[in-house]
Amino acid sequence: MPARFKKILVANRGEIAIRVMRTCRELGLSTVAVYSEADRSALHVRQADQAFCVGPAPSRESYLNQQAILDAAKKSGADAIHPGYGFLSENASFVRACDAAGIAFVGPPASAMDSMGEKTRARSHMVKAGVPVVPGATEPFKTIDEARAFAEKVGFPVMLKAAGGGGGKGMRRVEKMADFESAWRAAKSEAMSSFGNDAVYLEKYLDQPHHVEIQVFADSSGNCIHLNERECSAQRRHQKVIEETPSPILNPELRAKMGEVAVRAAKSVGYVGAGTVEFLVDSTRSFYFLEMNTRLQVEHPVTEWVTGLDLVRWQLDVAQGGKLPFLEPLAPRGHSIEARVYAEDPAQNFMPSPGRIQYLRVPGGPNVRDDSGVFAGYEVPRFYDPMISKLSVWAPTREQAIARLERALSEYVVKGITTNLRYLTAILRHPDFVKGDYDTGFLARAHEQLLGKDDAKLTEVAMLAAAVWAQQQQEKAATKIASAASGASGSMWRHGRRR
Amino acid sequence: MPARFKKILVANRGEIAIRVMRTCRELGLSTVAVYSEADRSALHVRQADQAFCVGPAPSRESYLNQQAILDAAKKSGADAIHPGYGFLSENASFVRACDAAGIAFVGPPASAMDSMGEKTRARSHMVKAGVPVVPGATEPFKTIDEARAFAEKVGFPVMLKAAGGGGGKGMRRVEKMADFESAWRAAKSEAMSSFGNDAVYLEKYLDQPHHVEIQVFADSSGNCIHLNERECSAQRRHQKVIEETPSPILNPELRAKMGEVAVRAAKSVGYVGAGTVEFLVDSTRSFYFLEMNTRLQVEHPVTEWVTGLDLVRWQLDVAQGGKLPFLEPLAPRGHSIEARVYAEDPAQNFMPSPGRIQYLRVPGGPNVRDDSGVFAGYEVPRFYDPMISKLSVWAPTREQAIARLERALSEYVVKGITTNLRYLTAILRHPDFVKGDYDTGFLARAHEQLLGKDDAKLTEVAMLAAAVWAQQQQEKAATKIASAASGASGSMWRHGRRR
Amino acid sequence: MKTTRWFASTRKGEEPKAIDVTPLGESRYAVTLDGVKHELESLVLPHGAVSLILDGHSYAVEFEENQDEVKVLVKGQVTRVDIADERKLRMRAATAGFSVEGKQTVTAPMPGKVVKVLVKVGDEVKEGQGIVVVEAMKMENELKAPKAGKVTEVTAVEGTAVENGAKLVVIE
Amino acid sequence: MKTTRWFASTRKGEEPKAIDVTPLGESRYAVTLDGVKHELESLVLPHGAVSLILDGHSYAVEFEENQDEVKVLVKGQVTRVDIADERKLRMRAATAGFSVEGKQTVTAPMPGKVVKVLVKVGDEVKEGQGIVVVEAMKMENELKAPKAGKVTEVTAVEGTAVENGAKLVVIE
Repeated sequence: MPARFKKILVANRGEIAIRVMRTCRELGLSTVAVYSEADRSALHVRQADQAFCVGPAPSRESYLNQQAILDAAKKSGADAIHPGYGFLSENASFVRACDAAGIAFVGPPASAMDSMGEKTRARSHMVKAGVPVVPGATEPFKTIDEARAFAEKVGFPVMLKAAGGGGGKGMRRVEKMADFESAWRAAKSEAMSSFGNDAVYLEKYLDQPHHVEIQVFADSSGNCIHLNERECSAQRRHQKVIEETPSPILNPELRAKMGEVAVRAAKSVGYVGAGTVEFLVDSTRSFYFLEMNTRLQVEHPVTEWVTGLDLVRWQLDVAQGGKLPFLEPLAPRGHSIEARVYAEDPAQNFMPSPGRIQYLRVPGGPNVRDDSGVFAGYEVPRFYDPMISKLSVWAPTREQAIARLERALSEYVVKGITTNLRYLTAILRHPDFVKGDYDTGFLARAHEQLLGKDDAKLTEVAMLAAAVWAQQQQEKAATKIASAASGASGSMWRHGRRR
Repeated sequence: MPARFKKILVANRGEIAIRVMRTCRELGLSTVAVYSEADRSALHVRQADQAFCVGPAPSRESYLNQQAILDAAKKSGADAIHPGYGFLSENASFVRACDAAGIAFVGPPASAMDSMGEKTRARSHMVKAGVPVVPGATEPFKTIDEARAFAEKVGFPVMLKAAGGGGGKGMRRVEKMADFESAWRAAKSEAMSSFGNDAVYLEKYLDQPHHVEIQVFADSSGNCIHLNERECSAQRRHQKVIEETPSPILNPELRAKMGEVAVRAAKSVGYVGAGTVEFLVDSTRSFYFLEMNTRLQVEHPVTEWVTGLDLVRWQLDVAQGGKLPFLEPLAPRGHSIEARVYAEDPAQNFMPSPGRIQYLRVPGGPNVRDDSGVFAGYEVPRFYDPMISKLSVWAPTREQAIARLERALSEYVVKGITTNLRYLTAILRHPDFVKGDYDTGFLARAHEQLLGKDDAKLTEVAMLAAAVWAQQQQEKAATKIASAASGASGSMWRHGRRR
Repeated sequence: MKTTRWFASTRKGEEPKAIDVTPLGESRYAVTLDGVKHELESLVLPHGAVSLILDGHSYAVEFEENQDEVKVLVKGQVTRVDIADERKLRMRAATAGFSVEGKQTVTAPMPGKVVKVLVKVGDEVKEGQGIVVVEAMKMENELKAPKAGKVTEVTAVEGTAVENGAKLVVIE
Repeated sequence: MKTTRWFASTRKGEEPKAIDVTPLGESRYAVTLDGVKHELESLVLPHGAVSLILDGHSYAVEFEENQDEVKVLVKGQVTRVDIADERKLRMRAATAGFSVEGKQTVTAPMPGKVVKVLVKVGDEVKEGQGIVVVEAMKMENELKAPKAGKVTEVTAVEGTAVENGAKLVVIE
């Protein structure tokens, strides 16, 4: 494919659409946005050079609407489609549709996606390639009874998982048979709404493992390298909250070993492009293949920080037939941590809090990166993922990176909606996190501590502030009445007094 | 000084006060802000843990008021004062006052400042140390006649310069004797208001040299290293607008040579802390000592980008007696460029445009850094420097860094005041800048080109947008009248109709 | 200057504390709480935030008003302060005990879709028991019973969209 | 739907161009300029910016209104558009030529301090000649004569503060 891309359609929304468009702009490529009716006012629509509506708010009818997206690509004359993450990014049928339409898909070939995208098929492939996997089912269940029988066999706790995609969606841990039905139903319904595919399988639930993943990159000439790991054990409801690299539990030997296995996994399916091989690491530092995400990962910025690379630029290069510029692993430089800022209320069981952002101030200064898809005045819609920003930092050491991220979080101001900003700060200050010794059970175990106790001094400040604030409201009202009585400030206030 | 600092007073305002406080917060140090009456609502007041008013708006009465600042330091119990740049940062008498009060000054000792701070004395010192200097006066002039006679002798054009400080303030190029008096008056008055010292001297004006400066760092144990150069030739009215590192005109040999001379210059005056040795480089790549700035430089972020260091952290370490962590020069990694965002109108001869920022959206994404002291809703006061932000980027190559900075500038939205954002973009796109071949005369020569011509397509878009906008205003008014007539939306609109 | 007494409490049922506020001009006030007098300067910024300087200490404060309650955000901590003057306090005392007893209505805390209704009229529920599952932003959220009691009314219908504040279930 | 004709010009004295605007509902309009018809969707965002989609092309637009003129910011370009409907255009034609002739007043373009007054009453000045130096934000700014003529009035006083728009010098 020696012809160079000129125009890229980004088949996504929110921060990842903005992220991809940023690199496109730096490369001098035109961008095309697609948007649902609920996203007409979204930032990615304005950021793009062209924009097409692809359907109503529900993602099934818009961001998962393959035909509408291909139509927009044809209408705009786009050379390629970048799928971001989620939505159609791991949908092999969409890759085939792009191929058929003569539009490049920025991602792996459909065959590699087939092998890895369906999680159960991936497991069989890995077993064949000699990659260690977590004990579990090799294919989705046709009926709940089949699933129940299997769960009985491997023994509780088990993990129900969507076969069609990752990112914590359609995943449910089940402790006992009594909970099986509701978890099954929830997993299937989330799987359907997230991936358009409600196939669900299950695995033995490893007790409090670490979640460590390896970033891999392959070109179409058969070269494949890894770009180190990301530690993603700070999860709640299987949703990553904080990610970092290097992982505090890896040493160079384990990194090299896991990297080698990840590259072998990718090569075994003829992988091309950016991909992530996720592993569970247990307390003996044995590691098991969990799944491969065949697209750009949410947490890719931490890898960019310590390697100095632009992974989206690499994706576009490789999609145009370019070769990887080097093939030796790159030692990580310094340390990077990312925190996901969500529109949600940690104190209310992380209830999402859509609504209008009344005021926004984003942190800045040395080595702070904000990847966001929102703006002051934006109404966070209730139809999509509640993540509003990824805040990441770099520093020479892990200790300094934690301090820097804490500092950056303290500068973040989001008014109008509830966010998890304070909860994120609490994680960074928790002794287990500071020590670097936390597994996937950490956030659940530490939940009450992370919600935190009020500081008595700040409570006093708040009371004094509120009293003076009430006083000022009263003074303002009095001034209005006084000036209305004297007629000084026009007829509006006279009117106001009577209300 | 083995006792560790616990509390730092930042004797400055705006972005540099924020910059210093960020590092303090990361180090767990408390911060104390000082502010003038015009700055009560400024961001640095809120960012600090404590805040004290030090006088009325004019800097002479507040930010240059040594006694008020020392009083605030004593009252708050600060261990040290960080002066930022400008204001008292190069004032040896203030350093002595701090010493007398037992408060550490984060900067060089008064003796080194004496040697370098007074620009004419610095020149004599450098000549002794074997450092090449630009031909000119060795001390300030007592009278204008003396200055006139000297100008006559070295020959026009000459450069009038404030002896008491740098940063382009109190500097005037004079072409011919007829212009001498007004330039003299302007230089002296700016020098007084900027540095509290109206002493002025003059140098031969080199024709269109490059302005290249070397960052140096020295500890109190006599160690001194350089941290590479910054290219600062993109200047207007001797005010830097865009800075980058590495300089496109340096090779490793010249870098090493200039670095060695800069270190020699610093050592010759017993320098301690962060400093910058400014050189003019002519077309034969000969270089001349211009002056030494004995403080943190505005454009230090580009050095931080390519070295991975936090220079403010280093300043604080060294001020507590810490030794430099390494002594070998550090090869620059990748490329960094900074653009200064000003509240000014390039089309109106760069007239400052103070006023309220109605809306603000700051760029984000990979390797973009915004150092700003403003926020949405802030009123940029008319008393101080009109710089509202420094936007800097990093990329592996110069070409990519330019593309990234252009991309970031395109995301910057500042409503309510006029800024130079478009002018900055025009500089980045100018062929001479792209080639990396620009001297200190570049911006003046290219001025008309940089103001740019309107794009016919965008003008058409603007006309169509304006027509529809007018239509929408009309529709809105009609709706109001209609609903007022029906009484639907309350009495306010009935009132409105009559106005 | 005239001193006004305000009453502030941060927890339901807590005895309110008296705060005396005396204006000193230009956004400055003398405030007394628990017998300690402070000087407080409270500058309201254009976007509604407040820059507070309390005895030389600086705080960036954000307010959100919600009926009688003010949400105060300081250094990441959200404190809900119930603030009242004397007149209001007396009025409240007169109407106290009005809504503590009686039925509890479970409402939709956010717009979304009812995925599952887990109770029917007549069921006895325990405090904290799951009642309704609402899907919003691709996550399912289980609403729990605010108190033990009997379900007297079920308005939620599976598969339907609900707006913020919509009544779902009543428990008595 | 009803079509309205608007007149837009971007330069003083330029013949205004006609733009026909027909509402299509939901912020969408058919617009015709120079005989070419476009489809334009103009969504006004809460902070006053507009997201424009013109024949599928997306533009982030900011507006600032200034008397008769609208400042339109698109992709970094500021275009001052004078926009009028037919009634307004006719009114303007009637009053045209009103302020083109006659005296020119040099006013302070921003608040600051008068540092130097370079002319006195009776001086003949050339267009572009320096008249008054105003200091603001630590920079000195020289105001120049907008046209050649005679100085008839000098209100500026050295060393005094001036507000935005203050009269400094009159030239006839």
